[in-house]
Amino acid sequence: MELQDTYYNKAEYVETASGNKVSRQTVLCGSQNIVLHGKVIVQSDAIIRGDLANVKTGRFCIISKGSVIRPPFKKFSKGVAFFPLQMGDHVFVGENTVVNAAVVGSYVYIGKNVVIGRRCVLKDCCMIEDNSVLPAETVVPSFARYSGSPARLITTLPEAMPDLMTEFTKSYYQHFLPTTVN
Amino acid sequence: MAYLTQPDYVKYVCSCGQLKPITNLYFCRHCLQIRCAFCICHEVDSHYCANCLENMPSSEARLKKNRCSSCFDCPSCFHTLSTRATLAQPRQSTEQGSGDTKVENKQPKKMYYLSCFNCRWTSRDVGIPDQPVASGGWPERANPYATRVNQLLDYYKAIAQQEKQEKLDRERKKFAIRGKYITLTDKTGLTGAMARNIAGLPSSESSSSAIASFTPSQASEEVEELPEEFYTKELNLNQITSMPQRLASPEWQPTHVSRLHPIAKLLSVKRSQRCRVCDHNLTKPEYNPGSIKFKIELLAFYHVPEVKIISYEPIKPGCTSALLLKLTNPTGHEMQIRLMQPEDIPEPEERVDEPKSIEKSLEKSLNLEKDTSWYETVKRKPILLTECRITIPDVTLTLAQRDDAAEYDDDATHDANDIILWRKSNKLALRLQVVTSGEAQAGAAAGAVLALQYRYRNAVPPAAQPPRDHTLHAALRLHLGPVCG
Amino acid sequence: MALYEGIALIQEKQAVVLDLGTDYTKFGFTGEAAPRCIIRSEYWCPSTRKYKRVYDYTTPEELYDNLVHMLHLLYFRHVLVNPKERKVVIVESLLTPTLFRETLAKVLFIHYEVSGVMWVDSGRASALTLGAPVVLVVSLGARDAEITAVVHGCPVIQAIQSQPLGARAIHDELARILDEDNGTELHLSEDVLEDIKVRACFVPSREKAVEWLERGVASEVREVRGAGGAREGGGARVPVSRRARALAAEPLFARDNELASLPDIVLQCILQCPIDARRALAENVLVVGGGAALPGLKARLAHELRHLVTLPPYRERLGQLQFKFHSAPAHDNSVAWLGGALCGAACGAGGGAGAAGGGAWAGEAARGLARDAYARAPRLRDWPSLLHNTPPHHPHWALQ
Amino acid sequence: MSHNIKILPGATVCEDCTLEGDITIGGGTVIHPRVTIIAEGGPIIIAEYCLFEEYSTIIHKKSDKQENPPKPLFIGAHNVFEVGCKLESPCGHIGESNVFECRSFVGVDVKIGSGCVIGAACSLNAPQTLADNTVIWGSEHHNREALEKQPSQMLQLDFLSKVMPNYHRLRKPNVHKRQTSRQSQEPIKA
Repeated sequence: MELQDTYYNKAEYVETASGNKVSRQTVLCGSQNIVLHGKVIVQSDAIIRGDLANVKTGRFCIISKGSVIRPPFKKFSKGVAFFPLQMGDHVFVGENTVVNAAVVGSYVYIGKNVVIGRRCVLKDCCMIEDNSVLPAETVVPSFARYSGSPARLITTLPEAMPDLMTEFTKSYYQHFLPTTVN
Repeated sequence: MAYLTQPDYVKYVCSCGQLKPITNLYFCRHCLQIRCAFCICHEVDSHYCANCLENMPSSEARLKKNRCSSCFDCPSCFHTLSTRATLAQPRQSTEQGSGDTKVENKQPKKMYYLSCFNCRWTSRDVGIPDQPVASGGWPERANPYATRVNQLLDYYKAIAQQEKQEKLDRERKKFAIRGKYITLTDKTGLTGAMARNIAGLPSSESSSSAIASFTPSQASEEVEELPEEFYTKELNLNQITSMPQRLASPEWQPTHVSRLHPIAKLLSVKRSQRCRVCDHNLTKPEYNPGSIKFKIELLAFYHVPEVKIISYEPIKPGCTSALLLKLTNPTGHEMQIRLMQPEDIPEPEERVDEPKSIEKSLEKSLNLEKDTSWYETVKRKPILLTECRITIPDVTLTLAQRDDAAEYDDDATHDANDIILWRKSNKLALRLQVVTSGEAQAGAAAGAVLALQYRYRNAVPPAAQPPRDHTLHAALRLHLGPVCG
Repeated sequence: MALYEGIALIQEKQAVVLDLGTDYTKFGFTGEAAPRCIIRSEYWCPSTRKYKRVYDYTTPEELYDNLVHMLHLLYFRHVLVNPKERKVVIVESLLTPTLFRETLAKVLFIHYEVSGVMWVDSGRASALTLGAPVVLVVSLGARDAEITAVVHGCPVIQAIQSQPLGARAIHDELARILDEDNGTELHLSEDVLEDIKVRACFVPSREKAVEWLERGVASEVREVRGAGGAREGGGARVPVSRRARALAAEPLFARDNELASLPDIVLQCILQCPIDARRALAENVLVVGGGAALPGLKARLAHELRHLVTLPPYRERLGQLQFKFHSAPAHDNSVAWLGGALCGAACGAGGGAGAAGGGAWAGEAARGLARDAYARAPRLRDWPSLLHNTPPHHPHWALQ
Repeated sequence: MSHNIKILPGATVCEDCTLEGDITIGGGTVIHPRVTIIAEGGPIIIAEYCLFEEYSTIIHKKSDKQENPPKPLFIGAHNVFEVGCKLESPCGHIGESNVFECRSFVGVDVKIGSGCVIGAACSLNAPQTLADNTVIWGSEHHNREALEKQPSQMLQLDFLSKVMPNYHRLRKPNVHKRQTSRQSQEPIKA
């Protein structure tokens, strides 16, 4: 099925010069450390913790409602350090999902109510299904589809995944429209 | 993406008869046919570890039983184990009275152990000593039955050898010794030879040492009785392994958690896929495990016009509903498309093949797998009978080529046409009518079928020839939700 | 000849051994001591978004598809080799339905293009792991208990016994007891029941069982609250009573007029064997199959057998028998697999199991089949068929 | 509802969180933004060095058989409440050094010892008692006993208490050392 239009309240969203659409109802801590690379949508009640470490996303990412993007920490013998969190292009993060990953590649689909544990590495072209839990330090290889708690590989993804994700995130952006009335 | 998160609303008919969404289909440029994972040949391309993303040559992978040498899985919950470092104070040895220990010894040493972040199992739980190096060095266990199995192997190999020798001799002498259980023992000559050996029949003189030194298993009157603790002791379920935990290491199958050992991680493979009919590759991945690129990638998604449902009116028995479809031309060439009913697809005419060279036909006759029996076995008759019928407009639609540079910013052009709703670069939306028969049961799944006839330009080798245009067909089935009452 | 053989040996790809059980599939290489993987006989079906069991089928086509998917999983996710041009050893029960055998052969030869298939029956395979001449194989599978007498490498076909006394029988009884104890229908899944069985259940000795069946299980046996996965919604655990722990396996030993309990069918198998083999069979019992791993089961079977031979109708004919037990060099669930692996390795060295059409190992061709032979005549040898059981010099052949 | 929030010196409490009722927050504890702590059924007392991450929710629920005066909910030292976890007043007492992983849920009738780990997205509703060092994980609520207690998060808390004031508006500690001793809370013994 073709994606339907999603409408948002124009007053609620800020649109930047590079086309990012960010809700005012988000918590962007340490916004100087957050780089959204253009045409990124951050929906209401999302939290991005730039205060802990740098957070970078690529183009055409979608951060859905209530999700938390949080750089992971690691303990060393001398103290703790928070690692920067990098996200590639065309990444979808579903509602109420917690992302503690170190790296999220490009063309990644993360469903809703997912927990991505600390320092996980999600390679390009992978998919985490709704309600899954990835324990800390999991590496998800390309073209893998993970599901469950703890999440396991259930099947592989079609080879056309990059195009599917590109089309999906682009058309999501395209169909993410301000309400004309009110 | 909708293909992955939603049910498959549009399924194409593969040349083998299976119904699959377009993302799961391949397109063989050489046969000009749609193929699917079911009717193509899969091959192991390269081995790699999905955790450390290191390639392993196939020969090494075989040697290491397809297991990574540096990554381990948790034996308790099967999550990947992480290596953790601790600082260990060098043990104060008891005889250290003289006090002339070297200075380095007092320095705390870095020691490593394996730990699971999911269930908090650590290699210390089962008493595996910490290692001085970060990777490797973990104790390996041998299969407790390995020696006996090797004895058996040697024994049977020797028997097989002997049997063969005997057979040869017998053929030479034109004289056969026939035993008592003639027909059945002959079925596995192996056991026949064994029987002869046991019966003390004159076997060949060349009985090797493996046969002579072999001792068959001895049965005993004693059977291991149930330990008393089952009757009286408190059962701590956390101490007994579950079935998945046991089966994760088939060689040991521990029953007690204290016997759980880290499991070396199983490698993964990259697969290449091949058309069975013409033996050409359909996909071939790049060698690098981290790469998502393909050297060859003949997907239907890139060659066959894509049909998506935009929306439809609820299907009611005996009524006509509107159906909006989106057509996309994924190729780099302009494409003409006609819609038709699947039954109107012309039978594929016997392709007048190019005159085959003698070598080729010889190859064919030698290759038994290339005969037609294969397709007869695999071929399925797709169910294309539906209660709904799409009214097919008699128009030829022209779709522009795919243009990656064109962003979505150009506005859709609205054609005045009553069939075409809008056009956007290589896409167009169609408005069609679906007529549902009066016999459709309310609540049943409604489906409609459609066929596409499209002009496909094959711009691929043989390079000497100019690109050729072909008229191809694709049948597909649309799922239109349940029939409304 | 010798030179060619050497080359053949090097070129020979290690064959794979497949034991496709109802619940668990064992898969690995010939010549190895244990299977590479023991996984559930099921695969992920993307369209229904569920795991689908290989043995759940209604049409031959569905079975074909199931087998294609299962083998794909085994080859490309677990053993990681190309199926093409590689030989396969199939370990199967002698009672496998023809449809299943033929579909599996079709999938292997036609879909996966394997170069040869050799069939080994599980009874004989299990016996091979001992190297003993006469073995009575008691195999406790997921569904059925099968008793096969193997006498000098040959299963005594008329004596084969089979009863639905496998793991399922224990699971059903366990579910019944748990429902009764809790006063409600718990609808525990097969996985949960298996988990409770594996972690909490045991088989008591004969005297204790007799006593407990009458007067209830002694209070020394502890109750447990739930096994790992056995939880109701929200994390509460199912209590497992001492009765459920101790008596879940009783249906295997419950005697009735049909004489269909596990010890009964063992004795009947012996009875139906040639008289000169009976003593040897009783003295060479091998208990295999996943069900045999239940603590105390083998001991209990021994008690029951020794008790039963003193009763009619066995006393007169079998009364003198001594029962002795073997233990195979493998875990209970992979004994038959190991036999297949040994057989495959030995025959591979002997010139190729699939080398049909004459040659040094012609005898083996009776059970092994090469791909070209299959392409000519896609028919498998089967013991109920006279075509395959008639000796080559039988006058019947002259009539044709 | 009375709003009586006591924040002890050394605690880092973000402005952007919901604190309702009688709540005492021990020294060294860090509360991230968007945390909800509601003490409607009685006071909530949080010991030292606890960590509350975003969207974690602690509710001391009103119950029918409420004692009078209402029993407080003690949360021992070194507990970690990860993003999106929810705790509904489990029987008045929580031990030390537990980890409530992301999006976990602990219902009213669950007693929790010390050193436990409630795995991500696990949901415990039914009445039960978790022994010390229990680890629960996965959709099937597998559990095992860990060898040792979970390591403390002191280093992380140190880091956060240094960094957070640079980026967040914080609530000021409003209780001085002397007053703490007067209250004499038993679980606070680090």
